[in-house]
Amino acid sequence: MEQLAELVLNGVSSGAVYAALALSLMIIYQATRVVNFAQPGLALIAAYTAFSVTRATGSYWLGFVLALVVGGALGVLAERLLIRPVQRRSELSAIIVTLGLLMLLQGVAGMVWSNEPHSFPYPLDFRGRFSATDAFAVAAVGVTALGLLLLFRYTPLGLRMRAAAFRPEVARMVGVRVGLMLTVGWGIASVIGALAGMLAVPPFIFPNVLDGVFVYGITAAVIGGLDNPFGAVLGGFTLGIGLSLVSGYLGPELVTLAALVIVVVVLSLRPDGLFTRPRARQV
Amino acid sequence: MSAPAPAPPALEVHDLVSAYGAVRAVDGVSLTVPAGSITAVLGANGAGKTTLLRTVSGAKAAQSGRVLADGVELTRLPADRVVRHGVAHVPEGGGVITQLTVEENLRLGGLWRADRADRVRAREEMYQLFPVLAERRRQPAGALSGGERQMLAIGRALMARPRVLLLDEPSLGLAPMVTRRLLRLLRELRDGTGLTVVLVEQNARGALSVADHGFVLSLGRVAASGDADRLLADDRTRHAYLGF
Amino acid sequence: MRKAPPLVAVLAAAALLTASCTGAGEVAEGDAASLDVSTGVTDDSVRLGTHMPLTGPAAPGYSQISVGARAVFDYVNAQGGVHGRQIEYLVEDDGYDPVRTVEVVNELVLQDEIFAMVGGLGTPTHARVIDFLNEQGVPDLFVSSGALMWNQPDTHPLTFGYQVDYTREAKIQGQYVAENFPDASVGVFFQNDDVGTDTQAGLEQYLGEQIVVREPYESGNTDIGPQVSALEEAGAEVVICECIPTYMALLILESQAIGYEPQFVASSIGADTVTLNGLLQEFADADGGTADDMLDGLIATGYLPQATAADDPWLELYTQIYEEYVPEEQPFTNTLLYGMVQATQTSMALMAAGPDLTRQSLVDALHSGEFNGPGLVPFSTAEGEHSGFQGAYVTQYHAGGRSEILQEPRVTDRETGPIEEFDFSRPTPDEVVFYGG
Amino acid sequence: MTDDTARTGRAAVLDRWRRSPMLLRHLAAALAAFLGIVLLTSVTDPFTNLRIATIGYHLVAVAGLALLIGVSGQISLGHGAFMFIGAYTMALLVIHVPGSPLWANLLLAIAASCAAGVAVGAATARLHGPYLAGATLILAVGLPAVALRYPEALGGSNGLTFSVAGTPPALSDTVPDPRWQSWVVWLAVLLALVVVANVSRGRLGRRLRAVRDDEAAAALSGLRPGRLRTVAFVISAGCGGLAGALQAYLLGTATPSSFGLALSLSLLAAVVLGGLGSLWGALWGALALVYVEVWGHDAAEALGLSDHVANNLPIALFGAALIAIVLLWPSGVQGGLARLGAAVRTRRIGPGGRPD
Repeated sequence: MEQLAELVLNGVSSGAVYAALALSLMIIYQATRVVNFAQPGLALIAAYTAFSVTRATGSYWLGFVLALVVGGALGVLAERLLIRPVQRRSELSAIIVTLGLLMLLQGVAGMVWSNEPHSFPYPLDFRGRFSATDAFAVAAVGVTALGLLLLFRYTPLGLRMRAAAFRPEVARMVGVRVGLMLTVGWGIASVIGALAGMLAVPPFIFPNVLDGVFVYGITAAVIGGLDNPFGAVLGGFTLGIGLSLVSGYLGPELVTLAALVIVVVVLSLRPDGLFTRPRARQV
Repeated sequence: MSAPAPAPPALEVHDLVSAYGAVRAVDGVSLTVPAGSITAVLGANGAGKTTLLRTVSGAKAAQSGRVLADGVELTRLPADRVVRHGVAHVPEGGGVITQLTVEENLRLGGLWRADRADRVRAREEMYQLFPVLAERRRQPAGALSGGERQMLAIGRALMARPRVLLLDEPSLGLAPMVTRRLLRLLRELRDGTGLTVVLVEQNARGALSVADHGFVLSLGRVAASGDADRLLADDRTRHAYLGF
Repeated sequence: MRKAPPLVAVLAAAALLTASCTGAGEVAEGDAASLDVSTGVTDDSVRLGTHMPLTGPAAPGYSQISVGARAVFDYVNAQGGVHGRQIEYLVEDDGYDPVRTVEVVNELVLQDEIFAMVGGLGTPTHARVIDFLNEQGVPDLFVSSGALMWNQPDTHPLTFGYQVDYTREAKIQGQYVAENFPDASVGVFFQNDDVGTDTQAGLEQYLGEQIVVREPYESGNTDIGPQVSALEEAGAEVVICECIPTYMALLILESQAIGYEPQFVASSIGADTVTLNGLLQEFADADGGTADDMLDGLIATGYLPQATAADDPWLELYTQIYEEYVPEEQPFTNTLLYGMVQATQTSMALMAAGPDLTRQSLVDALHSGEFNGPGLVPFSTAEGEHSGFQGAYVTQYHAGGRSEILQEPRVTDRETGPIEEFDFSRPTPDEVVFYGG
Repeated sequence: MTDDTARTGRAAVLDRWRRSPMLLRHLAAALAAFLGIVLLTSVTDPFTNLRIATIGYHLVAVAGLALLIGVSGQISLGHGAFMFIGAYTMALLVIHVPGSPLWANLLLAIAASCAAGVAVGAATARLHGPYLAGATLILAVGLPAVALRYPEALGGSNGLTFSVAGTPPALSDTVPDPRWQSWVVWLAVLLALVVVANVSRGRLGRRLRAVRDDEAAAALSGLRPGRLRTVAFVISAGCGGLAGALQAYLLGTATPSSFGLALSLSLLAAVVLGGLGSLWGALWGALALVYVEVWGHDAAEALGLSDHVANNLPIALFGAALIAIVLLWPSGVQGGLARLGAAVRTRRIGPGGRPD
């Protein structure tokens, strides 16, 4: 019984990270219909920025804030310079561009910071069954999801962003600056991605550190459904807890296989994810 | 200030050309729409009516030619700028965003305007104008019927308090009775607020019954134009282009 | 004449089809390649090659080895090289992916025409190329892995092991724990590949009943929370970590996180305290101590001197070389030192092979010569015994960088043979010839 | 012989060529290509032979994926998984049934991956967009873990080691192993490409394109989109399996870590880099997979860069190349070359040439 509780708690803290990444993927998908493979690359550069800043100044939180800023700025640049030119082309073009960006960023990170792992601090104390750091992660993700919900549901900006995502041409006709909205979407998503990176990286940072987390982030987004923030968050926690239980009871070698099984089962029952509302039939 | 120049027309189009690849869907169209009028743009399927509206509103880029509203050059502006100059476009089918609620759709129409209080006022006016929308304000727009969607689309466009309203086939797919109500409403709006309406229609008889003027397009060019009554009375034009 | 080329293709295709009717797995014994060649050797140079993960998920840590080796070769070259030959050292990145290992080793052997392979890294990776290297007659020196398969002189006469193999080292660990913690419950945390299986074969011999829990980890999955919980739950008072430094550090951190404080025992591959210190530098132990305090009391086995050891004549030399030839950002770690020692012993072998360098003369030199020196245990390259280092010592780390020898080096075999003390006089750098003419 | 008769002669040959049955045409082209490979490998050194063979098995994997994406419009991020299946099938057969001939092993590897393709294709036929991408992505990551689950049979994370028969004894004096292996690889690859080309140009290809372009219309005209998609998936899975089996044959290795996410994603990248819609595109993609890395390495060496920079230059270059190609040459290298070719031709014909 105690083991069960421990595994669940362990799953909750890794689930928070998956949820954050899933959120960021969801926003970009909602805004531009692109699955952003560059997300781990953007988050990686953000985290390395935090690493350098923290080493130089000794302040974790200064690094943290700058990581979010750099992450967001990179997202904005990526949208403007790379995604916009291919936006009107096939889904594949955008995937490939983001993939290329991922490779480029990982390569650049290796060039600048080397492939050796460096020590990377936790935001708060990491000790305890459910440590301050774990609580921070869960709270940060919860606040983010709630904030997104409020943003999308109740603010003019959110309304514009949704309109731009659903029907860009119509949105333009009612005065929405669609391009700006897409850029804002990428910016917000990349800030959240950077947050996910800051939560996922510790204790060590190296260029491939986010690869696995990213795969689970996509998995979480897919099983949760790319429709609303709660789907992504619930998908993240479901996956985190599920995989922790598999690792604890069945063995760590089965974790990736279990993720595959979960995806297959979920998608064969609900092809649009667990928490997507059944689609309104469009006439 | 010297003697006041005559007020410029609400909308002027000069030699407009708009193409899809090599196909010139609009091929040198010129027209003038007086302020406060209802103007019908008629023609068969594929005559270039929709492209004309889309090019005027900036949804599509023009190859050449000019578009002016109240004397202000709109030619190179994208759609989101054009609407800020008082030209609102209701696309074919209305373009309601089905995933948003009725109220969200409506609010969207006025969001670009800075005057918050007037945005709220405009919304209340729309609910008065279309009481059925008020009843269903919390429902997703996807749940509305065809006629209700048209009302929502028009209401959303009016939220911008435009001077010119471009309407693309509002009667498409609607029951005749609903269409008649819609057209009557346009007339009332024009009479009440001085709104200028450009109405693209395949239903020429219905459109001409409310319009002041009409233009007939054929293969991207203006084939005939004139007062609505005259066009209605002109058998040749009716038979050649309007099919009734 | 015009018809001829298509005919060739048809014939080739036909030959392929007929040939492909024989079993794909029925491998004919090829003739051994001649060793009386000096491929890759000129009057003033000798070309060596290696494959290591320099990028990708497995690169962390290992990429330091070639840096250390290169520094020693640079030093040797600066002293005039070996028999007047400058050592050229080609390092190919294989990303720890066997597919790429095969490709880069082919490139080294067939295109770059290296004289010998030195220190190819990894079990799954190097296992794919030992057949090829032996067929091609390329001496395959000092494989950077503790797997047992490098020591097979009958089937792979040109492959020479280097590290003390995982089973030997684990036997020495097992015996030490059994003797010094006779009543403790023991947990094993191991990498789920040959490191895990080979070490457990050794631990079993001494700790059979004492081991209460075995927890594997998959390299690449850094979430080891469930395993550490299981170790604690099983009440393991001694945890033997058969893992690489990253996972040693993760184990220490994760244990700290849940307030679990067993006695850790690390094997040589994971006990690089400088690297561990670097990995843990941002973290403090429960009492607010530094990373160094977290490592305090760590017991480890080893066969090379520790990078932090004092009063070691070889380390004095290596420190000099480090300061002169290693780029600034690289810390002086055990891993770096590992590459240095490997390169030193390679240079010793090249010196022993004499001025008329052929592959045969190198193999003969390896079989007849002694290559003791930097290592603290005897090193075997004798005919019929290509195992490399023969045993290990046990040490304990104390915060502040001091390592204390708990048990002098002992040797054993990889089967069930006894663990024995031995008589060994370790030569100093002055007594060893690894450059000159 | 005057210019004119030469031209009519060539036209006649071309005409006859176009009218001959498609399969025959493709077989003849494959034979010509095989001849080219035999010649090429005969004049190059063993290491280049090996590289040529490496390009071969990458080519068939890329071509299979290109068929799936270009013709049926589905995106798979998990094609490495099928290579995994092919490689392990080959490995297990070589180890446990050493008497089984190579062609039988290859066929069995294809069969095994096709079977997996049926399962995956049927499961994913209903998925679209990101859901298909996510599901195939996790397939690429998850499936190789099977090897970890059954370490006795599949070798765990260290994978399987084995040796494969080289040049037959009769030829072993004249043909070095790598050359022989590259012939075997390319023969199998070219035969598979004939199948792919026939499918893509033939009736099945037309139907697949119809479903890709307008699913509803295709369904109305009596096609069954779900089933057609699955068929496309199976064919491309078979290509992946063959590629994996050939890799195992060539390199004597099957290890889970070789079939990770990076492999699947680079296959996809190669498809786009080369250009969809033609086998030439697949060839450019396969070449890029092998050579961008090599060039990056050489460039780093030539520039004398520091270790960190040099080690990471190839991957950064590949990423940058990918972005540049998609932005500048949307239809890939093949599309870009075709455009260049057309430009050159019109210039040669001059302004008097026939207008479009």
